[in-house]
Amino acid sequence: MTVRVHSDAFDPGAEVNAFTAAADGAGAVVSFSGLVRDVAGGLQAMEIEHYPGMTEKALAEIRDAAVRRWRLTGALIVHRHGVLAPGEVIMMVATAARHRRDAFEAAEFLMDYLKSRAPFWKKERTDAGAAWVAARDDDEDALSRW
Amino acid sequence: MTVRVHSDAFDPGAEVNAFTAAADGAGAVVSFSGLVRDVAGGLQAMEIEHYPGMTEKALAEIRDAAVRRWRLTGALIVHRHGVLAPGEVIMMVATAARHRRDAFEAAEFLMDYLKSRAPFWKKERTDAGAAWVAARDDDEDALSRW
Amino acid sequence: MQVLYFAWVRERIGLPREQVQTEAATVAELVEELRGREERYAAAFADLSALRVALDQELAEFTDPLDGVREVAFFPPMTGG
Amino acid sequence: MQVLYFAWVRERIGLPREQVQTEAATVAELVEELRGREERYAAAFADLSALRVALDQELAEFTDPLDGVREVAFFPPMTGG
Repeated sequence: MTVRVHSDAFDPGAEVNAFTAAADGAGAVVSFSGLVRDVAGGLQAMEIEHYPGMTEKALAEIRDAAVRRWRLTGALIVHRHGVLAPGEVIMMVATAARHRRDAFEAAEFLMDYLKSRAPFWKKERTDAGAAWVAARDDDEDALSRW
Repeated sequence: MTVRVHSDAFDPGAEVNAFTAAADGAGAVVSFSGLVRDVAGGLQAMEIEHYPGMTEKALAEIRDAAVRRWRLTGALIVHRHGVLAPGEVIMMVATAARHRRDAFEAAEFLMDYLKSRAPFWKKERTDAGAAWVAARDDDEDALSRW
Repeated sequence: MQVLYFAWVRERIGLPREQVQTEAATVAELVEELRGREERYAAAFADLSALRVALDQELAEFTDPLDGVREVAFFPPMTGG
Repeated sequence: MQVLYFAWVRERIGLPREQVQTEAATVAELVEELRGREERYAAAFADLSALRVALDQELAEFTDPLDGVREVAFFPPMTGG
Protein backbone atom coordinates (compact mmCIF):
# COMPACT_ATOMS: atom_id res chain seq x y z
CA MET A 1 0.00 0.00 0.00
CA THR A 2 2.75 2.37 -1.16
CA VAL A 3 2.68 6.10 -1.94
CA ARG A 4 5.71 7.75 -3.57
CA VAL A 5 6.31 11.31 -4.74
CA HIS A 6 9.57 12.18 -6.48
CA SER A 7 11.08 13.99 -9.45
CA ASP A 8 12.86 10.94 -10.87
CA ALA A 9 11.40 9.13 -13.85
CA PHE A 10 10.05 5.63 -13.18
CA ASP A 11 9.25 2.59 -15.32
CA PRO A 12 5.48 1.91 -15.17
CA GLY A 13 5.84 -1.60 -16.60
CA ALA A 14 8.41 -2.57 -13.98
CA GLU A 15 6.17 -1.02 -11.30
CA VAL A 16 3.16 -3.05 -12.49
CA ASN A 17 5.17 -6.27 -12.49
CA ALA A 18 6.61 -5.70 -9.01
CA PHE A 19 3.19 -4.66 -7.72
CA THR A 20 1.56 -7.76 -9.22
CA ALA A 21 4.19 -10.07 -7.74
CA ALA A 22 3.60 -8.55 -4.27
CA ALA A 23 -0.23 -8.48 -4.41
CA ASP A 24 -0.74 -11.77 -2.63
CA GLY A 25 -3.86 -13.70 -3.63
CA ALA A 26 -4.99 -11.14 -6.19
CA GLY A 27 -6.93 -12.30 -9.24
CA ALA A 28 -7.16 -8.84 -10.79
CA VAL A 29 -4.65 -6.01 -11.16
CA VAL A 30 -5.62 -2.64 -12.65
CA SER A 31 -3.12 0.08 -13.46
CA PHE A 32 -3.52 3.63 -14.69
CA SER A 33 -0.77 5.86 -16.10
CA GLY A 34 -1.10 9.55 -16.86
CA LEU A 35 1.12 10.96 -19.61
CA VAL A 36 2.21 14.45 -20.60
CA ARG A 37 -0.02 15.13 -23.58
CA ASP A 38 0.64 17.84 -26.15
CA VAL A 39 -2.96 19.02 -26.52
CA ALA A 40 -2.53 22.12 -28.69
CA GLY A 41 0.84 21.28 -30.31
CA GLY A 42 4.12 23.02 -29.54
CA LEU A 43 4.40 21.83 -25.94
CA GLN A 44 8.02 21.95 -24.83
CA ALA A 45 7.71 20.88 -21.22
CA MET A 46 5.27 20.32 -18.40
CA GLU A 47 6.29 21.63 -14.97
CA ILE A 48 4.65 19.99 -11.99
CA GLU A 49 4.69 21.90 -8.72
CA HIS A 50 3.56 20.31 -5.48
CA TYR A 51 3.25 21.02 -1.76
CA PRO A 52 5.87 18.84 -0.02
CA GLY A 53 4.46 17.37 3.14
CA MET A 54 0.80 17.91 2.31
CA THR A 55 1.16 15.93 -0.93
CA GLU A 56 2.28 12.75 0.80
CA LYS A 57 -0.39 13.20 3.49
CA ALA A 58 -3.19 13.78 0.96
CA LEU A 59 -2.17 10.76 -1.16
CA ALA A 60 -1.98 8.52 1.92
CA GLU A 61 -5.48 9.64 2.97
CA ILE A 62 -6.85 8.91 -0.51
CA ARG A 63 -5.21 5.48 -0.50
CA ASP A 64 -6.59 4.74 3.00
CA ALA A 65 -10.10 5.73 1.89
CA ALA A 66 -9.86 3.27 -1.02
CA VAL A 67 -8.55 0.49 1.24
CA ARG A 68 -11.46 1.01 3.65
CA ARG A 69 -14.03 0.96 0.88
CA TRP A 70 -12.91 -1.93 -1.35
CA ARG A 71 -11.38 -5.33 -0.64
CA LEU A 72 -7.89 -4.74 -1.98
CA THR A 73 -4.78 -6.86 -1.69
CA GLY A 74 -2.63 -3.96 -2.88
CA ALA A 75 -2.69 -0.25 -3.79
CA LEU A 76 0.06 1.92 -5.26
CA ILE A 77 0.35 5.62 -6.07
CA VAL A 78 3.47 7.10 -7.72
CA HIS A 79 3.53 10.77 -8.79
CA ARG A 80 6.37 12.82 -10.24
CA HIS A 81 7.06 16.52 -9.82
CA GLY A 82 9.49 18.79 -11.63
CA VAL A 83 10.01 19.27 -15.36
CA LEU A 84 8.69 16.59 -17.74
CA ALA A 85 8.83 16.25 -21.53
CA PRO A 86 5.82 15.45 -23.78
CA GLY A 87 5.06 11.72 -23.71
CA GLU A 88 6.64 11.16 -20.29
CA VAL A 89 4.70 9.33 -17.60
CA ILE A 90 3.54 11.79 -14.91
CA MET A 91 2.02 9.35 -12.47
CA MET A 92 0.44 5.96 -12.01
CA VAL A 93 -1.88 4.13 -9.67
CA ALA A 94 -2.32 0.37 -9.39
CA THR A 95 -4.86 -1.70 -7.46
CA ALA A 96 -5.08 -5.44 -6.82
CA ALA A 97 -8.13 -7.39 -5.64
CA ARG A 98 -9.68 -10.82 -5.83
CA HIS A 99 -12.37 -9.57 -8.18
CA ARG A 100 -12.03 -7.19 -11.08
CA ARG A 101 -14.86 -4.83 -10.13
CA ASP A 102 -13.12 -3.92 -6.85
CA ALA A 103 -9.82 -3.30 -8.62
CA PHE A 104 -11.41 -1.14 -11.35
CA GLU A 105 -13.56 0.93 -8.99
CA ALA A 106 -10.75 1.52 -6.51
CA ALA A 107 -8.40 2.65 -9.32
CA GLU A 108 -10.98 5.12 -10.64
CA PHE A 109 -11.62 6.37 -7.12
CA LEU A 110 -7.89 6.92 -6.53
CA MET A 111 -7.64 8.87 -9.78
CA ASP A 112 -10.74 10.99 -9.16
CA TYR A 113 -9.56 12.02 -5.70
CA LEU A 114 -5.95 12.46 -6.73
CA LYS A 115 -7.02 14.88 -9.50
CA SER A 116 -8.99 17.19 -7.20
CA ARG A 117 -7.57 16.64 -3.72
CA ALA A 118 -3.81 16.16 -4.02
CA PRO A 119 -1.79 19.41 -4.14
CA PHE A 120 -0.19 19.29 -7.59
CA TRP A 121 -0.28 22.05 -10.20
CA LYS A 122 0.71 21.77 -13.84
CA LYS A 123 2.26 24.49 -15.96
CA GLU A 124 2.72 24.07 -19.71
CA ARG A 125 5.68 25.65 -21.48
CA THR A 126 5.15 26.24 -25.20
CA ASP A 127 6.75 28.39 -27.90
CA ALA A 128 4.14 31.03 -27.02
CA GLY A 129 5.05 31.12 -23.32
CA ALA A 130 3.99 29.39 -20.13
CA ALA A 131 0.50 28.88 -18.71
CA TRP A 132 -0.96 27.13 -15.69
CA VAL A 133 -3.34 24.30 -16.57
CA ALA A 134 -6.86 25.15 -15.38
CA ALA A 135 -8.75 22.65 -13.24
CA ARG A 136 -11.59 20.95 -15.11
CA ASP A 137 -15.10 21.24 -13.71
CA ASP A 138 -15.73 17.63 -14.63
CA ASP A 139 -12.80 16.56 -12.43
CA GLU A 140 -14.53 18.12 -9.43
CA ASP A 141 -17.88 16.66 -10.56
CA ALA A 142 -16.30 13.18 -10.76
CA LEU A 143 -16.11 13.06 -6.96
CA SER A 144 -19.92 13.00 -6.68
CA ARG A 145 -19.84 9.41 -8.00
CA TRP A 146 -18.31 8.12 -4.77
CA MET B 1 -5.54 -2.32 -31.78
CA THR B 2 -4.00 -5.76 -31.29
CA VAL B 3 -5.56 -9.09 -30.26
CA ARG B 4 -3.31 -12.06 -29.45
CA VAL B 5 -4.13 -15.58 -28.25
CA HIS B 6 -1.28 -17.98 -27.46
CA SER B 7 -0.01 -20.49 -24.92
CA ASP B 8 3.30 -18.71 -24.30
CA ALA B 9 3.76 -16.69 -21.15
CA PHE B 10 4.06 -12.91 -21.67
CA ASP B 11 5.40 -10.00 -19.62
CA PRO B 12 2.52 -7.65 -18.72
CA GLY B 13 4.86 -4.81 -17.71
CA ALA B 14 6.71 -4.96 -21.02
CA GLU B 15 3.35 -5.10 -22.82
CA VAL B 16 2.10 -2.01 -20.97
CA ASN B 17 5.27 -0.09 -21.78
CA ALA B 18 5.22 -1.02 -25.48
CA PHE B 19 1.50 -0.25 -25.65
CA THR B 20 2.00 3.14 -23.98
CA ALA B 21 4.86 4.05 -26.32
CA ALA B 22 2.67 3.23 -29.34
CA ALA B 23 -0.53 4.94 -28.11
CA ASP B 24 0.03 8.21 -29.91
CA GLY B 25 -1.40 11.28 -28.19
CA ALA B 26 -2.81 9.38 -25.23
CA GLY B 27 -3.00 11.08 -21.85
CA ALA B 28 -4.36 8.01 -20.06
CA VAL B 29 -3.46 4.33 -20.22
CA VAL B 30 -5.40 1.68 -18.28
CA SER B 31 -4.34 -1.93 -18.02
CA PHE B 32 -5.97 -4.97 -16.46
CA SER B 33 -4.29 -8.33 -15.76
CA GLY B 34 -6.06 -11.49 -14.68
CA LEU B 35 -4.06 -13.94 -12.58
CA VAL B 36 -4.47 -17.61 -11.69
CA ARG B 37 -5.82 -17.39 -8.14
CA ASP B 38 -5.79 -20.28 -5.70
CA VAL B 39 -9.25 -19.68 -4.21
CA ALA B 40 -9.67 -22.76 -2.04
CA GLY B 41 -6.01 -23.72 -1.52
CA GLY B 42 -4.29 -26.72 -3.08
CA LEU B 43 -4.53 -25.54 -6.67
CA GLN B 44 -1.88 -27.23 -8.78
CA ALA B 45 -2.67 -25.89 -12.22
CA MET B 46 -5.25 -24.05 -14.27
CA GLU B 47 -5.98 -25.42 -17.72
CA ILE B 48 -7.45 -23.01 -20.22
CA GLU B 49 -9.23 -24.47 -23.22
CA HIS B 50 -10.39 -22.30 -26.11
CA TYR B 51 -12.02 -22.51 -29.53
CA PRO B 52 -9.32 -21.68 -32.07
CA GLY B 53 -10.71 -19.47 -34.82
CA MET B 54 -13.80 -18.36 -32.92
CA THR B 55 -11.66 -16.98 -30.08
CA GLU B 56 -9.74 -14.56 -32.27
CA LYS B 57 -12.95 -13.54 -34.05
CA ALA B 58 -14.84 -12.94 -30.78
CA LEU B 59 -12.01 -10.91 -29.27
CA ALA B 60 -11.68 -8.79 -32.42
CA GLU B 61 -15.44 -8.09 -32.34
CA ILE B 62 -15.26 -7.05 -28.68
CA ARG B 63 -12.30 -4.78 -29.41
CA ASP B 64 -14.11 -3.25 -32.42
CA ALA B 65 -17.18 -2.57 -30.28
CA ALA B 66 -15.02 -0.72 -27.73
CA VAL B 67 -13.27 1.28 -30.47
CA ARG B 68 -16.64 2.35 -31.91
CA ARG B 69 -17.99 3.39 -28.52
CA TRP B 70 -15.08 5.25 -26.92
CA ARG B 71 -12.43 7.62 -28.28
CA LEU B 72 -9.40 5.37 -27.98
CA THR B 73 -5.89 5.82 -29.29
CA GLY B 74 -5.07 2.17 -28.55
CA ALA B 75 -6.58 -1.13 -27.41
CA LEU B 76 -4.86 -4.43 -26.64
CA ILE B 77 -6.11 -7.90 -25.67
CA VAL B 78 -3.70 -10.77 -24.89
CA HIS B 79 -5.06 -14.12 -23.62
CA ARG B 80 -3.20 -17.33 -22.89
CA HIS B 81 -4.45 -20.90 -23.24
CA GLY B 82 -2.94 -24.17 -22.04
CA VAL B 83 -1.66 -25.10 -18.59
CA LEU B 84 -0.85 -22.29 -16.12
CA ALA B 85 0.52 -22.33 -12.58
CA PRO B 86 -0.99 -20.40 -9.62
CA GLY B 87 0.06 -16.73 -9.74
CA GLU B 88 0.68 -16.73 -13.50
CA VAL B 89 -0.87 -14.02 -15.65
CA ILE B 90 -3.75 -15.46 -17.70
CA MET B 91 -4.59 -12.43 -19.79
CA MET B 92 -4.50 -8.68 -20.00
CA VAL B 93 -6.26 -5.81 -21.69
CA ALA B 94 -4.99 -2.26 -22.12
CA THR B 95 -6.70 0.87 -23.39
CA ALA B 96 -5.34 4.33 -24.20
CA ALA B 97 -7.32 7.53 -24.59
CA ARG B 98 -6.97 11.28 -24.22
CA HIS B 99 -9.13 11.25 -21.10
CA ARG B 100 -9.13 8.79 -18.26
CA ARG B 101 -12.87 8.09 -18.20
CA ASP B 102 -12.77 6.70 -21.76
CA ALA B 103 -9.78 4.50 -20.96
CA PHE B 104 -11.33 3.13 -17.75
CA GLU B 105 -14.77 2.48 -19.23
CA ALA B 106 -13.39 0.83 -22.35
CA ALA B 107 -11.13 -1.46 -20.27
CA GLU B 108 -14.06 -2.54 -18.08
CA PHE B 109 -16.20 -3.09 -21.17
CA LEU B 110 -13.49 -5.26 -22.78
CA MET B 111 -13.25 -7.34 -19.59
CA ASP B 112 -17.01 -7.72 -19.14
CA TYR B 113 -17.50 -8.93 -22.71
CA LEU B 114 -14.37 -11.07 -22.74
CA LYS B 115 -15.60 -12.90 -19.61
CA SER B 116 -18.97 -13.87 -21.07
CA ARG B 117 -18.54 -13.78 -24.84
CA ALA B 118 -15.07 -15.12 -25.67
CA PRO B 119 -14.84 -18.93 -25.92
CA PHE B 120 -12.45 -19.80 -23.08
CA TRP B 121 -13.06 -22.39 -20.37
CA LYS B 122 -11.06 -22.88 -17.20
CA LYS B 123 -10.39 -26.16 -15.43
CA GLU B 124 -8.76 -26.27 -12.01
CA ARG B 125 -6.49 -29.17 -11.05
CA THR B 126 -6.17 -29.70 -7.29
CA ASP B 127 -5.04 -32.56 -5.02
CA ALA B 128 -8.71 -33.60 -4.92
CA GLY B 129 -9.05 -33.84 -8.71
CA ALA B 130 -10.04 -31.60 -11.57
CA ALA B 131 -13.13 -29.43 -11.97
CA TRP B 132 -14.41 -26.97 -14.57
CA VAL B 133 -14.84 -23.44 -13.24
CA ALA B 134 -18.52 -22.47 -13.30
CA ALA B 135 -19.57 -19.23 -14.98
CA ARG B 136 -20.62 -16.56 -12.50
CA ASP B 137 -24.10 -15.08 -12.81
CA ASP B 138 -22.69 -11.65 -12.02
CA ASP B 139 -20.38 -11.92 -15.02
CA GLU B 140 -23.40 -12.29 -17.28
CA ASP B 141 -25.21 -9.53 -15.35
CA ALA B 142 -22.24 -7.20 -15.85
CA LEU B 143 -23.11 -6.92 -19.55
CA SER B 144 -26.34 -5.08 -18.72
CA ARG B 145 -24.25 -2.03 -17.76
CA TRP B 146 -23.28 -1.36 -21.37
CA MET C 1 -21.42 -30.62 -40.98
CA GLN C 2 -18.65 -30.43 -38.42
CA VAL C 3 -19.87 -30.57 -34.83
CA LEU C 4 -17.43 -29.42 -32.13
CA TYR C 5 -17.55 -29.95 -28.37
CA PHE C 6 -15.64 -28.02 -25.71
CA ALA C 7 -14.89 -28.29 -21.98
CA TRP C 8 -17.15 -30.74 -20.12
CA VAL C 9 -19.35 -31.26 -23.18
CA ARG C 10 -16.26 -32.62 -24.96
CA GLU C 11 -15.39 -34.77 -21.94
CA ARG C 12 -18.89 -36.25 -21.58
CA ILE C 13 -19.18 -37.07 -25.26
CA GLY C 14 -15.56 -38.21 -25.45
CA LEU C 15 -14.78 -36.40 -28.69
CA PRO C 16 -13.54 -32.91 -29.59
CA ARG C 17 -15.29 -32.93 -32.99
CA GLU C 18 -17.07 -35.16 -35.46
CA GLN C 19 -18.64 -35.06 -38.92
CA VAL C 20 -22.43 -35.36 -38.65
CA GLN C 21 -24.88 -36.08 -41.50
CA THR C 22 -28.22 -34.54 -40.59
CA GLU C 23 -31.46 -33.21 -42.04
CA ALA C 24 -32.12 -31.18 -38.87
CA ALA C 25 -33.56 -27.76 -39.71
CA THR C 26 -32.61 -26.09 -36.42
CA VAL C 27 -30.04 -26.44 -33.66
CA ALA C 28 -32.78 -27.83 -31.37
CA GLU C 29 -33.57 -30.57 -33.91
CA LEU C 30 -29.87 -31.45 -34.18
CA VAL C 31 -29.69 -31.70 -30.37
CA GLU C 32 -32.70 -34.08 -30.40
CA GLU C 33 -30.96 -36.31 -32.96
CA LEU C 34 -27.73 -36.36 -30.95
CA ARG C 35 -29.55 -37.09 -27.68
CA GLY C 36 -31.12 -40.14 -29.33
CA ARG C 37 -27.76 -41.63 -30.32
CA GLU C 38 -26.22 -42.83 -27.07
CA GLU C 39 -26.32 -42.25 -23.33
CA ARG C 40 -23.17 -40.05 -23.36
CA TYR C 41 -24.90 -37.64 -25.79
CA ALA C 42 -28.08 -37.67 -23.68
CA ALA C 43 -25.95 -36.85 -20.62
CA ALA C 44 -24.12 -34.02 -22.39
CA PHE C 45 -27.33 -32.44 -23.69
CA ALA C 46 -29.48 -33.11 -20.58
CA ASP C 47 -29.83 -29.44 -19.63
CA LEU C 48 -29.77 -26.97 -22.50
CA SER C 49 -29.84 -24.02 -20.09
CA ALA C 50 -26.28 -25.05 -19.12
CA LEU C 51 -25.15 -25.02 -22.75
CA ARG C 52 -24.27 -22.46 -25.40
CA VAL C 53 -24.10 -22.95 -29.15
CA ALA C 54 -22.10 -21.25 -31.89
CA LEU C 55 -22.86 -21.49 -35.63
CA ASP C 56 -19.86 -20.93 -37.89
CA GLN C 57 -18.04 -19.44 -34.90
CA GLU C 58 -20.75 -16.93 -33.93
CA LEU C 59 -22.84 -17.30 -30.76
CA ALA C 60 -26.36 -18.39 -31.70
CA GLU C 61 -29.68 -19.60 -30.27
CA PHE C 62 -31.01 -23.16 -30.10
CA THR C 63 -33.96 -22.03 -32.20
CA ASP C 64 -31.69 -20.81 -35.05
CA PRO C 65 -31.85 -22.57 -38.46
CA LEU C 66 -28.94 -24.65 -39.76
CA ASP C 67 -29.24 -23.71 -43.47
CA GLY C 68 -25.79 -23.29 -44.93
CA VAL C 69 -24.06 -23.80 -41.59
CA ARG C 70 -20.76 -25.72 -41.83
CA GLU C 71 -19.63 -25.74 -38.20
CA VAL C 72 -21.74 -26.14 -35.03
CA ALA C 73 -20.11 -25.96 -31.60
CA PHE C 74 -21.59 -26.86 -28.21
CA PHE C 75 -20.01 -25.73 -24.93
CA PRO C 76 -20.78 -24.51 -21.42
CA PRO C 77 -20.95 -20.77 -20.56
CA MET C 78 -17.54 -19.18 -21.08
CA THR C 79 -15.16 -18.52 -18.22
CA GLY C 80 -12.29 -16.57 -19.76
CA GLY C 81 -10.55 -13.52 -18.40
CA MET D 1 2.42 31.75 11.30
CA GLN D 2 3.94 30.46 8.06
CA VAL D 3 1.95 31.41 4.96
CA LEU D 4 2.69 29.44 1.77
CA TYR D 5 1.74 30.24 -1.82
CA PHE D 6 1.70 27.84 -4.76
CA ALA D 7 1.38 27.99 -8.55
CA TRP D 8 0.07 31.34 -9.90
CA VAL D 9 -0.64 32.61 -6.36
CA ARG D 10 3.08 32.24 -5.66
CA GLU D 11 3.95 33.94 -8.96
CA ARG D 12 1.60 36.91 -8.39
CA ILE D 13 2.78 37.50 -4.85
CA GLY D 14 6.39 36.82 -5.81
CA LEU D 15 7.16 34.62 -2.79
CA PRO D 16 6.84 30.91 -2.03
CA ARG D 17 6.35 31.49 1.71
CA GLU D 18 6.59 34.13 4.43
CA GLN D 19 6.23 34.52 8.20
CA VAL D 20 3.10 36.56 9.00
CA GLN D 21 2.22 38.13 12.35
CA THR D 22 -1.54 38.38 12.57
CA GLU D 23 -4.46 38.62 14.98
CA ALA D 24 -6.87 37.37 12.30
CA ALA D 25 -9.42 34.95 13.75
CA THR D 26 -10.34 33.25 10.46
CA VAL D 27 -8.81 32.56 7.06
CA ALA D 28 -11.12 35.22 5.56
CA GLU D 29 -9.79 37.83 8.01
CA LEU D 30 -6.21 36.87 7.13
CA VAL D 31 -7.03 37.27 3.44
CA GLU D 32 -8.43 40.76 4.15
CA GLU D 33 -5.22 41.76 5.92
CA LEU D 34 -3.05 40.44 3.08
CA ARG D 35 -5.18 42.18 0.44
CA GLY D 36 -4.60 45.48 2.25
CA ARG D 37 -0.81 45.19 2.10
CA GLU D 38 0.08 45.74 -1.53
CA GLU D 39 -1.36 45.50 -5.02
CA ARG D 40 0.29 42.13 -5.73
CA TYR D 41 -1.59 40.63 -2.75
CA ALA D 42 -4.84 42.27 -3.84
CA ALA D 43 -4.31 40.75 -7.31
CA ALA D 44 -3.59 37.28 -5.95
CA PHE D 45 -6.65 37.32 -3.68
CA ALA D 46 -9.02 39.13 -6.06
CA ASP D 47 -11.30 36.12 -6.62
CA LEU D 48 -11.57 33.71 -3.71
CA SER D 49 -13.68 31.29 -5.77
CA ALA D 50 -10.50 30.62 -7.79
CA LEU D 51 -8.52 29.81 -4.65
CA ARG D 52 -8.21 26.97 -2.19
CA VAL D 53 -6.76 27.04 1.31
CA ALA D 54 -5.07 24.42 3.50
CA LEU D 55 -4.54 24.72 7.25
CA ASP D 56 -1.64 22.68 8.59
CA GLN D 57 -1.65 20.71 5.32
CA GLU D 58 -5.37 19.81 5.35
CA LEU D 59 -7.86 21.35 2.90
CA ALA D 60 -10.05 23.89 4.72
CA GLU D 61 -12.65 26.60 4.21
CA PHE D 62 -12.16 30.39 4.18
CA THR D 63 -14.57 30.61 7.13
CA ASP D 64 -12.42 28.28 9.27
CA PRO D 65 -10.75 29.65 12.46
CA LEU D 66 -6.98 30.06 12.70
CA ASP D 67 -6.61 29.12 16.43
CA GLY D 68 -3.48 27.03 16.86
CA VAL D 69 -2.75 26.90 13.12
CA ARG D 70 0.96 27.06 12.26
CA GLU D 71 0.89 26.80 8.48
CA VAL D 72 -1.62 28.34 6.03
CA ALA D 73 -1.32 27.65 2.30
CA PHE D 74 -3.12 29.38 -0.59
CA PHE D 75 -3.25 27.89 -4.07
CA PRO D 76 -5.48 27.41 -7.13
CA PRO D 77 -7.58 24.26 -7.62
CA MET D 78 -5.32 21.24 -7.99
CA THR D 79 -4.46 19.74 -11.37
CA GLY D 80 -2.51 16.57 -10.58
CA GLY D 81 -2.86 13.16 -12.17
